[in-house]
Amino acid sequence: MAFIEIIFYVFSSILVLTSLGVILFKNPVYSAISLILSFITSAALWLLLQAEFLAIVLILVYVGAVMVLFLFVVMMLNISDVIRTSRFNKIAPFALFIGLIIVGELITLIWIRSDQFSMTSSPISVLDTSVGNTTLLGTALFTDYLYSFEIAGFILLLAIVVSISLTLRRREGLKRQIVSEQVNIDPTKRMKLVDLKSEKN
Amino acid sequence: MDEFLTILFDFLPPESIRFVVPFMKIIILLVALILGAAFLVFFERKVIAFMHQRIGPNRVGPKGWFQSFADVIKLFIKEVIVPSNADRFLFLTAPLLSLIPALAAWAVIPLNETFIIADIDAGILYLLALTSFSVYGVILAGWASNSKYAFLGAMRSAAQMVAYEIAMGFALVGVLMAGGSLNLGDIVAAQSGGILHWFWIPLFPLFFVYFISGIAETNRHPFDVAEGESEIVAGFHVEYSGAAFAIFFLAEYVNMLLIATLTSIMFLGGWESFFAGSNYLMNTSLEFLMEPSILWLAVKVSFFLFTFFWLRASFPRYRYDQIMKLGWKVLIPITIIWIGVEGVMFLANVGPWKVA
Amino acid sequence: MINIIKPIIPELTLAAGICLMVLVNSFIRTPHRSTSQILAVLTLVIATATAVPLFNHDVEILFNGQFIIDPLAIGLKISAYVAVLLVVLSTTINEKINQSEILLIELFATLGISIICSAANLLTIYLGLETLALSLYGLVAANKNSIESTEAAMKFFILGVIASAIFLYGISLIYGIYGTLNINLLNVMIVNNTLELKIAVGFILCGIAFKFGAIPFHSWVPDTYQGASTPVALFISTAPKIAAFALLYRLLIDAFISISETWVVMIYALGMISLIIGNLIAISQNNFKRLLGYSAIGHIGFIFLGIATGTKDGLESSLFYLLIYVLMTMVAFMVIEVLSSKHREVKLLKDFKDLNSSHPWLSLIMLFSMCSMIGIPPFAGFYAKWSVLSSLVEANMVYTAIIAILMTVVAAFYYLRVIWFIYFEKTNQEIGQPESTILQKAVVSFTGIAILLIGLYPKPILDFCRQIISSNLLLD
Amino acid sequence: MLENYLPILIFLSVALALGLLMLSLGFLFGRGSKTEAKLSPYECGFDPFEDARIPFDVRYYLVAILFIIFDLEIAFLFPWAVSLNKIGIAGIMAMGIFLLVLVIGFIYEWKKGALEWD
Repeated sequence: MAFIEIIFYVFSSILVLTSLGVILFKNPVYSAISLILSFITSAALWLLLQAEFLAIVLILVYVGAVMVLFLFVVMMLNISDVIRTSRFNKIAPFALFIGLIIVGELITLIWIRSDQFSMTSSPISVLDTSVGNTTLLGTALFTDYLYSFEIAGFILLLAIVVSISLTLRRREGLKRQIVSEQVNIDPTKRMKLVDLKSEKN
Repeated sequence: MDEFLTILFDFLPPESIRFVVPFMKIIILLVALILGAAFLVFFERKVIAFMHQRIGPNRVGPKGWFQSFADVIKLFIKEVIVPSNADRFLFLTAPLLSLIPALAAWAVIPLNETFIIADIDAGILYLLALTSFSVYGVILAGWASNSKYAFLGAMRSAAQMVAYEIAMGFALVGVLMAGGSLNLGDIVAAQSGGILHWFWIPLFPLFFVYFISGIAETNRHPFDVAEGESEIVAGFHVEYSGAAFAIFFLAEYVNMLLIATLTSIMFLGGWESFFAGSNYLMNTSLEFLMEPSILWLAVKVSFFLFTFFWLRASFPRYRYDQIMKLGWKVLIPITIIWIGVEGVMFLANVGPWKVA
Repeated sequence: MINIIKPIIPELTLAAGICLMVLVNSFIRTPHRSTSQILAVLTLVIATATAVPLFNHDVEILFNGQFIIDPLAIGLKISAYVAVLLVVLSTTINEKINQSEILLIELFATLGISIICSAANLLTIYLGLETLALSLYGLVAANKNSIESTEAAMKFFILGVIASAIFLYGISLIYGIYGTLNINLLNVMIVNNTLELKIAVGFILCGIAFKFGAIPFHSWVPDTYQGASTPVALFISTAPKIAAFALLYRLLIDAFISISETWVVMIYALGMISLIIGNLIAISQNNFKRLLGYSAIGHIGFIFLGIATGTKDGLESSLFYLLIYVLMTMVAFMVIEVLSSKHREVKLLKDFKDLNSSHPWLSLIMLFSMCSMIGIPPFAGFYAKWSVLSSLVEANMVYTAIIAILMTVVAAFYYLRVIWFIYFEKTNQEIGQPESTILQKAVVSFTGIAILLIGLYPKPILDFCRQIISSNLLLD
Repeated sequence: MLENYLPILIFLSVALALGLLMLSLGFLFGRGSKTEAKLSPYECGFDPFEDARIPFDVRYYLVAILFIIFDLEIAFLFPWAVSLNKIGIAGIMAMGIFLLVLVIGFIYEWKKGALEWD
């Protein structure tokens, strides 16, 4: 299927370019947008691997939620300051070194040892395509991976507790609307009829 | 539809058919959407005028019917101003980012049993992902404009959309539990039958929550603090003019159409007839009323669109803290409770779901 | 049903305690420390009490190969619970930071430690690791008003996520090669030592080394020890180290034992560097908490050397060393915690000047801790060092043992400096009257004396370690 | 399965093309003079004093973080809802516990005032 290959190469080149954009753009907002784009293209690549549910959840969670937070943070920065104090060049050689190591490893893995990968059965053939991808995942997640799933619940609870305890500051002297008080007002307490004696000449 | 298009483009090489047929369907849908959006603007003004006891637009064309086209032409011959401090590239990208998800969401929406552009398994998930993506148009428009009003509007809108998206997502989970599938066609199929078989009865709270959060997601009245004229001029699109503004405008109306259609499909049985399975109409001359048809969908969608205008004409704008309160403290608890109720109903085997 | 529930009762207790504490924290406007503390203590006591009878439970793998119960898991869990219990008991109230939330997050961390201890699947290990790491980030940053603490949290967080990313990358390589995350299956499947396996193990080892704080993954240790508030530093320096040992054991022994020749070299290198550099840098420190941070690195070096022998004996002595180290460092931090008041924190070495004349009992306990860290008999630290050194010698690593002894001499220098400040430096500056409760003093005294008692009679703890390690059938 | 996603790809490209077309039409037909006042940001007739990109309340971040958490929860609920028939009572109970834990978190948010907006 040549068409799929074309699509794959198009998306992977976009992915590589946008990932480069994340680190090369001086303006952090552009970096964040590159990151969003790279998430979208990786979602497309996952789709090519038949991981339908995960691909869309990648967009839903990372693009739809995580990157919104990133943009919130990045937009608050004073852009001109950030660009001036960019320390990219100091870290670059080290990062390049690590990156090269990882690339080298991947190449060795894929190139030299590619014959070994045939021993793991290809996941696509195993899938029962009559049931949706999501249903299959759900069936596995809530039975076989029950323990991990509940741990995930506690990690989310922990995230709630930690984020609130770290960011929430109660400001003093604020007036809040308390609906129940507004609704339960007793009119006789709010209004008082006063008899005023008319002035006499 | 597919067969017709396949025959129509028979002269093309067979490999290209799978590109051309969806392409033509997309074009047909887009034309319908744009025309729909145009008339929607007109109807909105007419409906609100009616409720205000005014006449509304009545100059362009017969009874003002071509008003929107005049507006469109006006918008396109106006200058697109890019403010000098703005980030030019993002300023022009932002409208695209709000238009593309609004349009692309229609790819998975079936309009009747056969017309659907992309019949994917994870339809609802795709919709939710695109809805969450649409927040970027607003945020980036606000940021790129480099104007305080725009920025404030964008931030307000982002926080608001974020809050209502959760309620929306939970409501969708309820629909999924009832429908047992992520595919919108399957969900309609699960509701087959008359008005009493549709999900709006067992899922009434979710129906309510979904429509309200739909209104909030589209930044429509009474949740339109992102562009509250009296507070922050026009919010995130204060700096936009001409065609760039027109794109935001189109996206907003297409989104309204989308929410109305989705609500009809998920809670009101989509293209199913109100009278399907009715004993009274059986074997009478009105039997055709029992047939599912795209017209039924149109009737339902029109009702919800009318509700959009109705709400706009009836309610004052919410205050911002009230919006957040409604989203987080009313809608989300309702949906969570109802998911629990559905779980219990499922265990007790009452309700629309088929236990395998 | 009950058979599935029974092995996870300690975790369930922790989870229930956490839920209860979250609710209590949300409904009580200004939570009293005591409510949270009582709840936390109760949870930990029940968890320990339910864990102890499981010690002789049959080795079993539950939840579709994600949860293992064996003496190692239970033994480490019990040690961690007891350590956390002591930490919680010695934590003081301080209005500056929200103490009740700290206790809550510490319970979360304990849950994470529990998960790691009985993980039978790389996925569960990762989840436990993240539970622990996330709570630690929160704990370090808990002192919102202190720039030092925020900076430490920032560094810790960024290094931590990089480490867990590297760790995850290693796991994904393993999954890519073998198609499973199940540790027992991996143990069976790994037969020949291939290049990609070495790389994956290297990555995973980076994650482990980060958790321990071994050089070159150490830079968060001194910063967090210094930046975090004392109760938090006390927590971080103790229980998570036990989790790190569980992590190391589950991965390197349970999964990768058949390629031990690969990771033994790496562990040896890490241990050697940590031992030498950690102790050398510690000499020049003037901040006591920072000094403890570097000394921790040195101790980790010792522990790693014990593991690097690759023998069962070495593992036992490493575990023994670890437990003793946890105890010693706990005492040191507890003394600072007890001495500090709301207004001033004792952290610099010169704050200890002439401590003896004002607080002779606390000084004595600090003396116990320091002597034990040096390895002076009859304190527990001596036996810990001695057992590691003897297993080194038995494994024909005599030169390593000599270097380790040399480094102990170096370490003695800075520990003795602390003692010098306490007993022989004179100062006019009064150390304020501490606001500690009787309970806290009792806990400090108890742990301090425990160092001495274990030193005099180390057999129970040694047997405990031996029983834990030898229960594992995979070891030769 | 992939076949079904091809129309979406086409749709995305068409939507992008439509947007670009509209923008370029606007630039093509919309002519006007550009003056300094016209190009300045909208601000009540004054020149803006400072950059519009100002720091704002930490509350927005908190909302964004809570949103991520709930979004993840929804991501877990989706596969659960469609596999209800297959996972049986145990699966439903599993989600019950998961939801209970998160409802406790939600109560915590509520009572701590993280959902207040002032």
